[in-house]
Amino acid sequence: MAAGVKIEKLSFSYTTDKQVLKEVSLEINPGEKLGIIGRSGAGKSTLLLHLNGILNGSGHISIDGIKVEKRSLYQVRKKVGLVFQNPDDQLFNPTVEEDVAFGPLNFGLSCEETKKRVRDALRAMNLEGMEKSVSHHLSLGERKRVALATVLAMQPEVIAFDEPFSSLDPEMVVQLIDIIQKLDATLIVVSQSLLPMLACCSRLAVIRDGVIVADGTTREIVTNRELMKSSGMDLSFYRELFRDYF
Amino acid sequence: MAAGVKIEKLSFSYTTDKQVLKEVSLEINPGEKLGIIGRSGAGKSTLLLHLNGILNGSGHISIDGIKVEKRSLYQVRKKVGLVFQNPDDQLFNPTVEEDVAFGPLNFGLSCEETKKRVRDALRAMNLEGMEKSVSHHLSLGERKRVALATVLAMQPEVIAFDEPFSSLDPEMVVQLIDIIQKLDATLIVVSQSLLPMLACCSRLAVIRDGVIVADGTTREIVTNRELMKSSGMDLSFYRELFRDYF
Amino acid sequence: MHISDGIIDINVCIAAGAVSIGLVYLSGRNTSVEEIPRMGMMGAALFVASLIHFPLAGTSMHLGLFGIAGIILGKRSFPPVFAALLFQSLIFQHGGLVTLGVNSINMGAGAFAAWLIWKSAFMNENIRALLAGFLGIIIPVLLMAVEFRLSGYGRGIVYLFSVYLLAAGIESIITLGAVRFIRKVKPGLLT
Amino acid sequence: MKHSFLDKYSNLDSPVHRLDPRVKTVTALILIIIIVSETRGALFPFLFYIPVVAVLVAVSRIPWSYILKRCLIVAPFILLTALFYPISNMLASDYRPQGQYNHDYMVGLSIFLKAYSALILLILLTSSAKFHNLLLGLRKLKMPKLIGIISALMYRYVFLIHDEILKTNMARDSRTTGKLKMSRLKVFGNQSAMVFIRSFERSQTLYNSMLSRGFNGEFPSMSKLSVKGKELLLPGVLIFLMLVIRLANQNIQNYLFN
Ligand SMILES: Nc1ncnc2c1ncn2[C@@H]1O[C@H](COP(=O)(O)OP(=O)(O)OP(=O)(O)O)[C@@H](O)[C@H]1O
Ligand SMILES: Nc1ncnc2c1ncn2[C@@H]1O[C@H](COP(=O)(O)OP(=O)(O)OP(=O)(O)O)[C@@H](O)[C@H]1O
Ligand SMILES: [Mg+2]
Ligand SMILES: [Mg+2]
Repeated sequence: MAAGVKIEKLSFSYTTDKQVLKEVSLEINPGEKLGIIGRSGAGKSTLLLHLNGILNGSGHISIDGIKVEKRSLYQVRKKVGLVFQNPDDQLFNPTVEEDVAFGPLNFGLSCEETKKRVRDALRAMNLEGMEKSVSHHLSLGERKRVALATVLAMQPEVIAFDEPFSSLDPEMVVQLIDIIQKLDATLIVVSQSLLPMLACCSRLAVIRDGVIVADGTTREIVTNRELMKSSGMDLSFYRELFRDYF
Repeated sequence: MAAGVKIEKLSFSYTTDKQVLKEVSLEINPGEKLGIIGRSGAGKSTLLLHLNGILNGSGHISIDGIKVEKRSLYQVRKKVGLVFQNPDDQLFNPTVEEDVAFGPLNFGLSCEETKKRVRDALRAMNLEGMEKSVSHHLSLGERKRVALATVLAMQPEVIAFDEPFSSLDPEMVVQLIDIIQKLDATLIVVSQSLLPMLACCSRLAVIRDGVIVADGTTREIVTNRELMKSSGMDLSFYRELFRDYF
Repeated sequence: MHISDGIIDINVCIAAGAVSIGLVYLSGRNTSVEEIPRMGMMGAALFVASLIHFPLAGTSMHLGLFGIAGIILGKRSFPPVFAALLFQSLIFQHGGLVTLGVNSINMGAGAFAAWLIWKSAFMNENIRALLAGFLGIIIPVLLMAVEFRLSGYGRGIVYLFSVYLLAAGIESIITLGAVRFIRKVKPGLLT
Repeated sequence: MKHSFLDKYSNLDSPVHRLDPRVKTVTALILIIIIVSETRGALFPFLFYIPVVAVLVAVSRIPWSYILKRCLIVAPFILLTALFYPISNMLASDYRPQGQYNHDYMVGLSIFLKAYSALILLILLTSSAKFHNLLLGLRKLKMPKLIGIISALMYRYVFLIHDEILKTNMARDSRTTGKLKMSRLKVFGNQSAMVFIRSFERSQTLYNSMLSRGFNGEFPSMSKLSVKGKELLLPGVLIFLMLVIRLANQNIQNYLFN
């Protein structure tokens, strides 16, 4: 199952002196896999935090036709899973297992079903055997994977990944790309790791200083050198390296 | 100035049931730029935390001939700068400026000199204008850059970077590579972003489950497909992507 | 400042227990979802502060932070104070189970008084912060004196409490520092 | 605060440990009330109470050394307040007959005994169950819902603060390259204030993360508590015994001394 997402004229500022999002509008079809790229500080995380009502800017957001507002939050959150950029913002239970089980249990799944989901999610993230580990005694990459597992276990209709590939080793990145490709959900991925994004997303949006400056198919965007360069995404340096080594 | 680093038979475990580092030995010449790669959870961060005595395993470490032990800590920390993997582990002052100034001031540098260092470090990290910002109200990429600035401002003889490229946009990565290449210090870089590592490091060591399994020039290691694959660093997937898009 | 079980009269304890449950409901009415983490965090902060001991006037004292609790949480400070004392009682036996009500009324009153001073906008903020910190300790101590008298202790008990004047002084300076810091870094926290 | 300290002996197996946390809490509370409400100055009843408490400790298999060590933390305060009963009366300038002073010492002693017995019972309660099970039990006992949520969050936040303290210590130390050249007060003051504020902010983000995973005030748990009838036997007998002692010793005492 997948749900559509519609963002209309979303504006937001943390402090009075700087507007972080400026009338952002985006429409994402059910099942679509959208990547959002942009410089550090452009407002990507801020945008994602609006999707399940953690931040409240002006403008409208709707998920599957349901407007994101105070009284629809529980419903919206059941549909939208959000993986935070920093896993330490996401993990709060004493053990890995409890953390992953938290979402499914809250949404009323049975113990049996929850256990199965936990097992599956941990297996998908190569975390078998860590069920009883204390979440904040893990390496950053391990915590990132637990954070991903907590959301995967909820099987939401819309998943927003904030920087999912950072701190993962290349092998795990490939594995995650595979999982993402197979997910039957609407996907919004924010990442500075462009290569994995190319493999996951069919569409890319570019955000600059809180404004969406481009939006198109992945190929369109990536091959637009001018655009990529002016948004801090120039890959020519990597190309040289790659040529050199492979 | 640069100093040599010598690690001999370093072993460490957080808990009694699992040894994280197993008799790790490494010798790094003054001015050398060494990269350490390995799967998530292999023990990379744990190793770096030993370099300036935050963790104390069994075995010997010496920096520039000075043994790292309780009574030499001040001296050692003057020589070794450590950029933590998670910027939240690094920043503890209210504002960006104060955080960057903390190290130099403690060195006993004059106010003038400190101000200059802070200005330079912030400029190098594209953080001009953020001097008075509250560190933990920044985006993760911005915090990462502040963390880098705090260490660059100290101009240490040995710098240990833990995952310096994560959350940085490609433009900033290139800029950081440039800074790193120009640094007159011994360098130890840990990162899952292999491409920038290729540009920074002349030598790579591979760590697997707490054991150094390979150590050689960057080209030797990276072109050893077998080794890369078995350490979770297979890049063939990226190669395909690259071929496809560029 | 934590009264253990068995020290004061059981009737006082039971009455205070009932009143404190009432106060929890009263002060927690219409709590919104956004207020909950703050209350939990304040409770945790109170608990942690009580673990930090420093030597003073021959005995060992610890921070109260009731003034700060009042400033940050206002009328919502009672439930966290209650919860923090429950933790202290269960984990370190700092204060008893039967005296939980008495203790939380004492310290909750400190936080409440601090809040009253804080929100009365008629003085300089720094002075209000100093006073809030001071009242946060001194009010509980006064109440404690009353309860001890009710339990048959002699009037000489007041001498013991003079020690706390010093603690209240230290506390008020810390409160001032905290308020000025919060004003700079995260003004939204101050009510 | 480490888990290991908190739950050090909670994994032993004994009749006391096996009790449901709710039953255990209520029983402890009743026993404490019985002891604490004993007449002031009465020392005789403690000839019965103390053995009962001692037997309970023995049954629980928790080492005495551990219980006494934990007693030590608050012991000075209890001792002080007990001593202060007679002293506070002496310090007051009112005239009191000599006999009154002797009685004051008896009261002081009885306060001491009461407080200590209650203290040991409390220690027994908290060290024979996992702390979070105890909280769970309290929640199930209809403790006010708000307190339930707050304490469940607190349990996590205490570790969070601990974590922040460790982190900032690490951050400070890694760049402390000699004796602090700035005012120590400023550095440590800044640091503690930052710990405080960062903990607040992280608690907020973590709470958001909880909300985004469907939290609505109840902490879900996969382990269910249930009380079987026969589990009530031991506590029932215990409470009955204590009540009998409490009521009877009055008579015995009257009989013996009058
Ligand atoms: N504080 C801790 N307590 C207990 N175990 C820990 C702690 N920190 C790390 N570990 C364990 O030690 C091992 C090595 O951790 P380390 O952080 O060094 O990994 P890493 O190589 O840096 O991984 P990553 O690439 O994910 O950052 C991991 O298995 C981790 O679970
Ligand atoms: N809590 C906050 N208070 C004030 N300003 C903030 C806060 N969080 C972020 N900002 C500011 O808002 C802007 C956008 O931040 P955001 O976290 O959305 O960036 P981002 O695009 O996710 O960047 P990154 O790639 O570094 O994660 C930044 O300039 C940042 O400084
Ligand atoms: Mg971000
Ligand atoms: Mg690491």
